[in-house]
Amino acid sequence: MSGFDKVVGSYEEAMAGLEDGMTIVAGGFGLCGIPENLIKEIKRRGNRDLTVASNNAGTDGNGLGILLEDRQIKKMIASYVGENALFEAQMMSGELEVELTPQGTLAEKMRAGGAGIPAFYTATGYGTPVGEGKEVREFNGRHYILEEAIQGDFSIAKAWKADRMGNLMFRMTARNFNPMAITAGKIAVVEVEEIVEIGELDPDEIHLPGIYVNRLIQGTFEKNIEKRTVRSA
Amino acid sequence: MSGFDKVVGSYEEAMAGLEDGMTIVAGGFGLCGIPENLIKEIKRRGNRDLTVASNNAGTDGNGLGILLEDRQIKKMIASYVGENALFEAQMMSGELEVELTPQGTLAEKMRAGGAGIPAFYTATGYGTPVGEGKEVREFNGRHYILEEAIQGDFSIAKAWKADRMGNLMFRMTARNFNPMAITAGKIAVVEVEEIVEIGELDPDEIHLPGIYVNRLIQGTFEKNIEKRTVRSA
Amino acid sequence: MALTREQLAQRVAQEFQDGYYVNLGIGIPTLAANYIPDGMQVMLQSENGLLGMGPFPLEEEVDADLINAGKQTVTMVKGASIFSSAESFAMIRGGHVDLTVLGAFEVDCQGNIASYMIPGKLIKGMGGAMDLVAGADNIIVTMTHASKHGESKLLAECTLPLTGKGCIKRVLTDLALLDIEDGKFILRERAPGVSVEEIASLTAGELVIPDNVPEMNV
Amino acid sequence: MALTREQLAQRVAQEFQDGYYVNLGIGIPTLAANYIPDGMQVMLQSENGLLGMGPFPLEEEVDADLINAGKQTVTMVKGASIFSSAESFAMIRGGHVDLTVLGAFEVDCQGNIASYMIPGKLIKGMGGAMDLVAGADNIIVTMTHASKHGESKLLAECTLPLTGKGCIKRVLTDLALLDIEDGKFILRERAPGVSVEEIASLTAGELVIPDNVPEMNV
Repeated sequence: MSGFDKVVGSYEEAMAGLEDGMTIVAGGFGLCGIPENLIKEIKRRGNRDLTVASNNAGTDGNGLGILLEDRQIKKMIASYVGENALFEAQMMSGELEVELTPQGTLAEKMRAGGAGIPAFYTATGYGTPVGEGKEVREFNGRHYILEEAIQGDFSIAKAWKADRMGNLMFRMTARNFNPMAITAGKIAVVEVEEIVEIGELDPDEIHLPGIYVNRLIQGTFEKNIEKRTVRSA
Repeated sequence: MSGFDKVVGSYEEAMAGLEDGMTIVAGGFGLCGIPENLIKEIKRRGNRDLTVASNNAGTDGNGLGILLEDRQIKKMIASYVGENALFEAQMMSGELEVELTPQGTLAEKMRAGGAGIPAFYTATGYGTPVGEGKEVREFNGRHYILEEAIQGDFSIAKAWKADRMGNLMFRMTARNFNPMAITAGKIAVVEVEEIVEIGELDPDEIHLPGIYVNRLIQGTFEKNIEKRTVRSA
Repeated sequence: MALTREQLAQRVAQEFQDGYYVNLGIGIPTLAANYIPDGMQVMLQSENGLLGMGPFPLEEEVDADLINAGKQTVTMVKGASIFSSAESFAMIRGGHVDLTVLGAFEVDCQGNIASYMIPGKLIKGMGGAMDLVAGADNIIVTMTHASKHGESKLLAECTLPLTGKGCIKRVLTDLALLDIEDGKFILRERAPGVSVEEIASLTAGELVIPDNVPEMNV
Repeated sequence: MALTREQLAQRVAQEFQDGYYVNLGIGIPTLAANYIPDGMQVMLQSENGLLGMGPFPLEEEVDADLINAGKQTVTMVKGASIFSSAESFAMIRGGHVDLTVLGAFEVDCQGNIASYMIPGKLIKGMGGAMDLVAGADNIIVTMTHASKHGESKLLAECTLPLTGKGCIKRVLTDLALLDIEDGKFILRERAPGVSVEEIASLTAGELVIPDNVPEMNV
């Protein structure tokens, strides 16, 4: 089964081959379900001029935010970047290029990148700055814009459980962008909370088949919460 | 919870409103996971001039094949129709219009129909009869053709388990086209083997959320097998 | 009197129907969940991949893996389902959500909405708002009618970058409920104690005032 | 001697590598699963929504809900996963399957393939074949080299409606293994006992014959 054993021995090995200037597609929503240790490893490696497609850019000191500290990211493709002062400063100063992309379009661009769909039409963004310079076409009397797929040299993502073949299950809203991000990278690296034996996952309950996963590692997670909001009993 | 209770009392009620000339998007692959009782109800209703999008057209006497007996189908959109002599005869004679569509393109067209994507590009079918008359465009040096979404007045599909809200789970390869077919119909009718109480299905294990389902009915199924193939012990 | 946040939320909740799947934006829209009428059930969609969002968790229920689109910790109700972001926006873009409620900086009488960016000042991003306004047939925008300086936010033409074009048909402000039809605002309801004249004076876009403009029931 | 079906399947299996995800078409390609070398594992993809297809079931294991793309009852191996048809073809179209093996009526030295339709005679449909040939980088076409009447099926230009254009790089026939490069067939291996001359006489498209054309190891 060696050929299907996706488990790597270390985070160094997990991100081996990442080079300056590469494009990374990342899973996670806010700080929920982010591949936090893979991001730390990218910081440790010190790769620069990265393009990162991710819904958010983390927060100051958390998630992708830590890659901004050393100016490792040249360009972000994201839908929402409002939680991060350093991000805003770098964007305003022009150090950081930002391609604001509607959340659903971003998710669909990642899915398309993994699914051999080079481009698709969507009404989202028509008539707005997002649509500028993009082809507009009418279908059934409505206007749509053409959006192209996103692919990455690497994907980084976080899942809950995996078997050694890389079959994945996610947990609650930590699923978010992770499945699509994984499919869109040439080398898909996934960190998980638990690796189980092959055959332990019910084939009907696997959220993403291992065919998309190249490297798998078990980690421990801080799981920081951006907005802890509770009610009283 | 009445507003979310999708369960209807009879197959008559399940297909109420289906009219001559309407378009139906159907789940199933071969005879696996087909909405067999909903198809029987359509035969009983006797609607004519139907357009049906389904991967296959059943077999003689089974599945959608029974709608051919009374010439209820005007047009089939399918990828493979080789199991059905009556189908072939009606197609050859010109009584039945057939739009042969590659299997993956058909699945994606149904998904697009449900997902607000009016059209997408795919390499599938470029340079073949499927590509004739369709726009060709190059992305990154490769040729793709433009394919448009499929939507139906009705979807008919089969799932394994549901709760009364229409949250669905499928079983093994009976999943196939069913999830996408359901999303592509204005009125989505699903028959299942078992209806459980709300809250019994784990939110992480639901294959298709009930938001896509309009009518739900519990049925009993023949589950005919096209090619029973066994090995000896 | 201008509506309070709570009254705005109450009025939004009057648009709910039993069996509605609803996406509520951050802020006042989210508050509307507190005013779902007795005996009615709506399922709340959170675009990060949850249908069937429940109340905030008790302290001991908090789970970092269960948040809403505003990144707040939440719970799930019975019948909830979880899905990916691609599936979530398939649902939204495909028009399967019955009602969407979200905030805005400006709307205009062409149905345009600006809600995500103030050039040079605020660039947080559109998040899911562009998909929501493009995907939904039934949208209510909640906003203040005018700025603190008395400048109308209901314009003849939006001045800020658009979130969506020609997609808004109903606006609820702290002063009024208005529909948008044929390039005009139609005044449907007044906040209690607010005069038609005051609303007219604070509405920059063309306004149609029907003979009878009832007070809201809040 | 022309290869038997079993020998064709054996030769196909030599293309497998440990850890390959493979889609095998109906017929001879499917037989190749019987010749996976010891100590090697491949996962079989069935385009109706199964990755990790196992052998045919025992009589008592037969389940109508578990079939392959040829509609035969099958089983699952450990590590199998189930998914929808849209996901299955996302996988195929996106190039995630390592090797695809399928049959054909004709191929030509431009890499075109015709496999789904004989006008006026046979119109069964393309099923997943068009997606498979468009999506895979690594495809082997298995077919007989010529018709029963001795007409070549390896042509300068396909005569039947195409399944895919310019996508085939390797063809295994009952007589030979050939690559397609720069508009030519390159003869790589001969079936045991089959002469280069026989292969050349039955290949209508331009054929390049290297100095050394070894016999297949089957």
